[in-house]
Amino acid sequence: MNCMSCIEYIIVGVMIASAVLAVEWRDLLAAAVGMAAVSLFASLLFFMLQAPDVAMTEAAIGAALSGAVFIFAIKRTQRYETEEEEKPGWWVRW
Amino acid sequence: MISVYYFGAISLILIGLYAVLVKKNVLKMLIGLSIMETGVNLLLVSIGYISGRSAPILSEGIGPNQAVDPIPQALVLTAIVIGVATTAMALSVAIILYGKYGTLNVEEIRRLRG
Amino acid sequence: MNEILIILFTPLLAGVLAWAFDFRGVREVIGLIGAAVPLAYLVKLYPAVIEKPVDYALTVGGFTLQFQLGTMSWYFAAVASLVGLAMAFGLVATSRSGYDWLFALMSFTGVLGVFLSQDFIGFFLLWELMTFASFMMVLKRNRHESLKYFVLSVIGAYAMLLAIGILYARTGALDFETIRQALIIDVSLGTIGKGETILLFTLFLTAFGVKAGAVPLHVWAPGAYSETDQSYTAFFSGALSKAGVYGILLIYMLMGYKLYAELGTFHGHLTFAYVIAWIGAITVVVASFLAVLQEDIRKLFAYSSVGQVGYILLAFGVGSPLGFAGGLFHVLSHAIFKGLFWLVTAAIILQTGRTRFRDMGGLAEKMPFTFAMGLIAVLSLAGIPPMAGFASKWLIYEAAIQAHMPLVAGAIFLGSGLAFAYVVRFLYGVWFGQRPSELEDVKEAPLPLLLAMTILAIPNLVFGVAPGVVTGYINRILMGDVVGGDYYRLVTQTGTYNALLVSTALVIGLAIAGLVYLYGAKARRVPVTDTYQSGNPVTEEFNLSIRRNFYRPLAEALEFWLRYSWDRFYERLAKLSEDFADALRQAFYNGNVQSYSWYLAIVLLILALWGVL
Amino acid sequence: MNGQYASLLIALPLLSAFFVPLIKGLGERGIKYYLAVITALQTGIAAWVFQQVYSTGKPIIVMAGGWKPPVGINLYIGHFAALFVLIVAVVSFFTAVFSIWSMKVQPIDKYAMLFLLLMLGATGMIATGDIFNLFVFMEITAISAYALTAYNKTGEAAEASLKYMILGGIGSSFFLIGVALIYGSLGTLNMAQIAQLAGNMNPTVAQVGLALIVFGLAVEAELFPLNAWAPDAYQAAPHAITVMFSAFVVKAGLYATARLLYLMQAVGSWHDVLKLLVAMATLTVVVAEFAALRQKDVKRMIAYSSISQVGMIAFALALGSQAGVDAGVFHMVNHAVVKALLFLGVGYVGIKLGGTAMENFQGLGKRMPLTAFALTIGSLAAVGIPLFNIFWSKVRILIAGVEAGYTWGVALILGASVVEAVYYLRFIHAMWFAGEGERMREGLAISLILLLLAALVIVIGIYPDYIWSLAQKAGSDIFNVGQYIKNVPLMEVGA
Amino acid sequence: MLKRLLAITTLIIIGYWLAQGLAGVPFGQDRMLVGKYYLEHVVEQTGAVNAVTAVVVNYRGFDTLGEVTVLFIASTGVGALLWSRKKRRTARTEGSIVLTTGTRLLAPFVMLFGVYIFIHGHLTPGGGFPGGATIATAFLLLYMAFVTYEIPHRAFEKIEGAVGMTYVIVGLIGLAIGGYFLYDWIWQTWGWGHDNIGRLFSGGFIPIIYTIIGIKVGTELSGIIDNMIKEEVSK
Repeated sequence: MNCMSCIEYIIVGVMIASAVLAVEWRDLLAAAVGMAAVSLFASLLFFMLQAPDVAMTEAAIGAALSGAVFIFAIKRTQRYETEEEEKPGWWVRW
Repeated sequence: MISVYYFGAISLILIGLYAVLVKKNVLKMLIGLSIMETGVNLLLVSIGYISGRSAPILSEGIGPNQAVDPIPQALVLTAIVIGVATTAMALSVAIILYGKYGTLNVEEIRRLRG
Repeated sequence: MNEILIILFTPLLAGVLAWAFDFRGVREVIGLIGAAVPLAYLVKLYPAVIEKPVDYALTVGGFTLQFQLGTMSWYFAAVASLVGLAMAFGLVATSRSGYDWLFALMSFTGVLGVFLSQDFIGFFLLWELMTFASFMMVLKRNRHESLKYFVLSVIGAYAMLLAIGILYARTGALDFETIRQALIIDVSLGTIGKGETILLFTLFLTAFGVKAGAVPLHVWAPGAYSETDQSYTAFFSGALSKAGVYGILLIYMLMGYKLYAELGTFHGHLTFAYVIAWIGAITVVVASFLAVLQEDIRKLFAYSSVGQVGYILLAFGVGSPLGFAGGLFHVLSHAIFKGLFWLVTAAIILQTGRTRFRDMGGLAEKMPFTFAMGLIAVLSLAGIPPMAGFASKWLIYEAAIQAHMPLVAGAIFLGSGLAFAYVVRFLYGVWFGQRPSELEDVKEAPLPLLLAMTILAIPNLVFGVAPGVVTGYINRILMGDVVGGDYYRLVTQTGTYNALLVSTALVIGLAIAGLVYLYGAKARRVPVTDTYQSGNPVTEEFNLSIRRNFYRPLAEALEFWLRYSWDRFYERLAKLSEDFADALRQAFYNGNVQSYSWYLAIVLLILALWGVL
Repeated sequence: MNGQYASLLIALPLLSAFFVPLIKGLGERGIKYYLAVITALQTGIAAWVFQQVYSTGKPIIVMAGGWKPPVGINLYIGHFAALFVLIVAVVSFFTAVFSIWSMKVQPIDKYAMLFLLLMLGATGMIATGDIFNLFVFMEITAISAYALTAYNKTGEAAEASLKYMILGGIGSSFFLIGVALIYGSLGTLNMAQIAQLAGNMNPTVAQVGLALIVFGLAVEAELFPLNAWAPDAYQAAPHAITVMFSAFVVKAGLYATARLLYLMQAVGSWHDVLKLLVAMATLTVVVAEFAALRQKDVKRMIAYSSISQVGMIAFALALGSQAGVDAGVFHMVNHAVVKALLFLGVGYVGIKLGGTAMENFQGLGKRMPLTAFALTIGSLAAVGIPLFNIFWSKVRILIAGVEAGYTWGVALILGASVVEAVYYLRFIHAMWFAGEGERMREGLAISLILLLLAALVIVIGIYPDYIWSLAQKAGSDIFNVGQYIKNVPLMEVGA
Repeated sequence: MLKRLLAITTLIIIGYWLAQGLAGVPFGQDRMLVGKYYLEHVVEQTGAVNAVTAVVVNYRGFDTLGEVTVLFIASTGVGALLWSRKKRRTARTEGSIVLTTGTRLLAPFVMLFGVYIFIHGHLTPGGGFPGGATIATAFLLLYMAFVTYEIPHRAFEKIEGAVGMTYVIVGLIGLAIGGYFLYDWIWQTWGWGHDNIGRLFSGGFIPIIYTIIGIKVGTELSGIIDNMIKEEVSK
């Protein structure tokens, strides 16, 4: 295992971690940032996969703009995910 | 053993789908969709990758046999733009929804049913 | 232009025109012409048909629709056209809208088409058209009854379609002749197994049973027959229900040998025919009992009609040539006497606006011609010589006895007795007795209606006195000397019926009675009140006059059986499925997008499991 | 004219959609009329293409950029595409005329753009011969459909749009994964070449790829249980848009499903996929019919009915026999006509009487007899009464179904059709024999459209031969993959 | 909790299935078919050095047209959904002095950089989409820094439309000149720039298209931002 693949593993690991965090954080603002981070790490991976065009596009559109749009939307709606009460019930609702 | 890129891509897809399946907040579901799209893009690019080759820019003495497949990259460019378009649309719908329903909890957004 | 095409589509065209030019006078003229043309052409084609069948083929939508006017189709078509013409005259008097004309004539086309079709696509198409048109006639009056009728009919039609599809898949053909031959060959090949044969038989039986009103698929009939224009009911009950009967014949023609080969015999009878016979017998008994208990004349005749069609099924179920002869004869006689009955009912309802026995009485003086017609119908239905009804019933009875089916014959007997019971009530309750004061101003029915009745009454008398005319033709259909004798005499292996002799005797008897009536003791006029209660005072709880709960004791005796009603069973089934539908959609389309995404995930999971495993 | 001019089918809507912002000054009416004019032009082009294809009997292959197929993207306007592009254009024209009168919600200019792009998307989906291009056009269709669903900006509209978006988003993501897998194993995106090479694919990849593609498209094609978005979207979208959804947006999805399915015939697990699709289609019919049974909202009821009909089309297309595909295409045409008629009529009543609840339809025969008449014709046709167009295609489908050995499926579909008859006939009863009302004025243009469509229903019902011959040609266009591969002028690429 | 467990199990099975499928497409191997053709012929056929750009704009130009359309739909759709007669910005806190000054200084350069990216799309990585996005980022920066800043959205809308039309018209010119829609008439018919491959003035219509795309993407994305950021003002 050379150092290049070390970096790959690390980036993929961090990307997955930020994805999990983006999904699990209750603060939507943080989640949006987490999502942008996923995009950012993905764009790094794109770069490593010899796709510089895609990397640039992902960084500019996927990370920056899509994150910004999310943040505006959060600003216009609500910032925190409401507490999920686990009410027992019909199977489709849970 | 599958490659780490494939692993990462599939993980992103699944995590995104997980958010859609479990999280009740609309924005969270949209974040999930967005992550899913990123995963798909990653998958596409990894499929086009060829070990030991460089980017498909044929200047500087890189010949046709030394470059990776350009098509998946072109496709991913399109897919990214489509992804952001969908996200923007979805978010504006979410804004309207919040205005009309006062909530973003999908369990309460169900006037249309049956 | 081909004659068959004219016969088929003139009524439809006339109907559309009558509907488009919906002005008083215009629509009636167009409609009458449309209804008269088929009969005229059928009469014109009679010599040709006797020689050899007249064919016509039409290509629509990639299907070839074949029509053929053979001896049997001619017979059925002629019966339908006769009743159809009468219906048209009736409609002139009873209907006020182009809507009725459109759909009445559309169903006329449908019925003719069913009789003339020689392939299943045309058959199904026109079958559906007929069902739909008759449904629309009912829908206008009563949504519930019409839907009941339609749902059952559509279930039948779709059962037929399924059967057609299976036959097509197995034989690769849609026309009757090829299918018939393919099925005969298939007996030795055996590509269609026993299970599939039974399935086909059941499907066809369901399809035709619904139209014929066989128990337990009869529940639509009372409602549908009563909740429409009564002139139309003459056709509905007289001709349209014959389509089901025709279908049963079709089963014999197409699948008879195959069914025999697969199912074998039972006590010396064809097993499948035995089933049909018993369905017929049960229909006769159940419907006749129910008819007796009705308080509404429309309902009474509706059940009676179901019962009479049961006779035909029973006759066909006997499976012998004589049985077919009887059944075919009864097709004619039922069409003419029941058509006549419904026209009489139409006249009564048109003039009085009443439908229940309790509101009627003493109409014979006010509507003498209608009464005379009603009398003919009653005599014919009750099977009293010398009417057409007697001849056909006699043949059926002979057939059942000859085939050693005593129980079935018993059903015929029982049915006849019950028929007598209810027509007597009709005869007395409506025409004689005390007239309610509201009915003092009732007038004779309008001329078109009287004409319509006459059209149907004459055959009743003619074919009653000369039944040999009909049996002669039936012999031609069955290609053998099934019923012997001449015009006035019917001869079978076990008996002879001389209609002329009987009629002469009857005429003489009537003459004597008339003389006695005229010159005998002077009749005393007494007020007719309910004085026959054996001295007991009449109370409202147990008022058993002829117009009110006359057969209530019978109902009480049958209480146990009356608790089970197919009608209620179906209603409950319908309710249940509607509730199920509601529950289903509330559970599935529950409005939560997360559940919806779960559905997607589940499909993916299924795909994944399918891929992984 | 050169066949390449068929690319105007794509270019014209695009150009005119981009032109809308520049003519915003014309005002609302101006833009609406502009919309009608453009759709009329599109109809003209489509008619020309149709005439070309059917008179020569050869498909038009539009090669974008002048590159031969596997290198460049080609449009394949064969018999099916020519027929359906025409239908798309005609229905769009009708809807545009209907919109002139019916659309009141601001901003109209944006509506016009989205409208044109929805039309474009469906046209492209039907015409394209490249699998990724199909994805792009699918997204164009889908995203403009999302926007148009929410266009009324009510809570319900936004809710429906959200549902559509989430499900559509999942579907399209998985579709793209499928495309990625197929590309990964074959190295090409051209449909004809995929069909050519499909047999050489690694069976696992082929199976997963095919399954994912069918899954993604089935969401668009409204197959059970992936169709949960559909009734909501149909109900909440502006009336004009619902017409388009039912008449051709779904059809485009169905067509894409069928096309890709038959192209991948050589794949090992193909028959299993077919079986799965047949099961899904049958369930679609049954569940949708049951769901429609007790609806109080007519638009939703017809939406469910539309879904069930779509299920029937999918059933026919998934039979895997020539007869089935022909019947399915025939049904597509008929269904487009009938559902356009029904949704236009219902939308008209909905605007005129302020809602599409069943109560509004009581006594419609007395208030708006022409509309009620047209709706009645449509309903009767939908039930499958003879002498109306759907009868023929339904019979064809069912016979093809039994022939292919799916007797159980046919039985279930027939059972569901009984339910369909019940609710449509209740609807007819409500219109004609219940309720009272004053006679209202009915708009000339819309009455004309409705009567035209109703006449079409009856004409096809009485004389189905012409459309049936078209459907047969179009059906063999889908079914006969060998011919398809031969028609596309593939060039040799690579080793 | 049950739901989560179920979800995770389901997803793991789906993931395993996908991985199984992907195992048939091993990572890092050369499976190119059409791609190889592109790499071999891209320079002579399109004049672009960057093969991705050539594929995006020229070989698969139809996709790109569709892609532009998708973005256009998104911008239109967002505009339609968040439409109201009166809209205004509602932010109150002005950006800090560092931000405002920095923005003042940077915004023109960011835009310029965006322009650079899309003009050199056929030579270097990048192109219309990232370039346009970069321009939009500049506007985003302006929005962030100044409370009252608004893009001239009417003009932007018109530019969007006009530029989009230009794209289609370029394609139609190709149809008129070369007989094919989106035909690269500059390179193939006129033969301009054959001698300076690898430099700016080459690549046929790719720079033109990428300029169009860049402007379009920039205006559209800024339009989306504008629509998202401004809120309806009551009365």
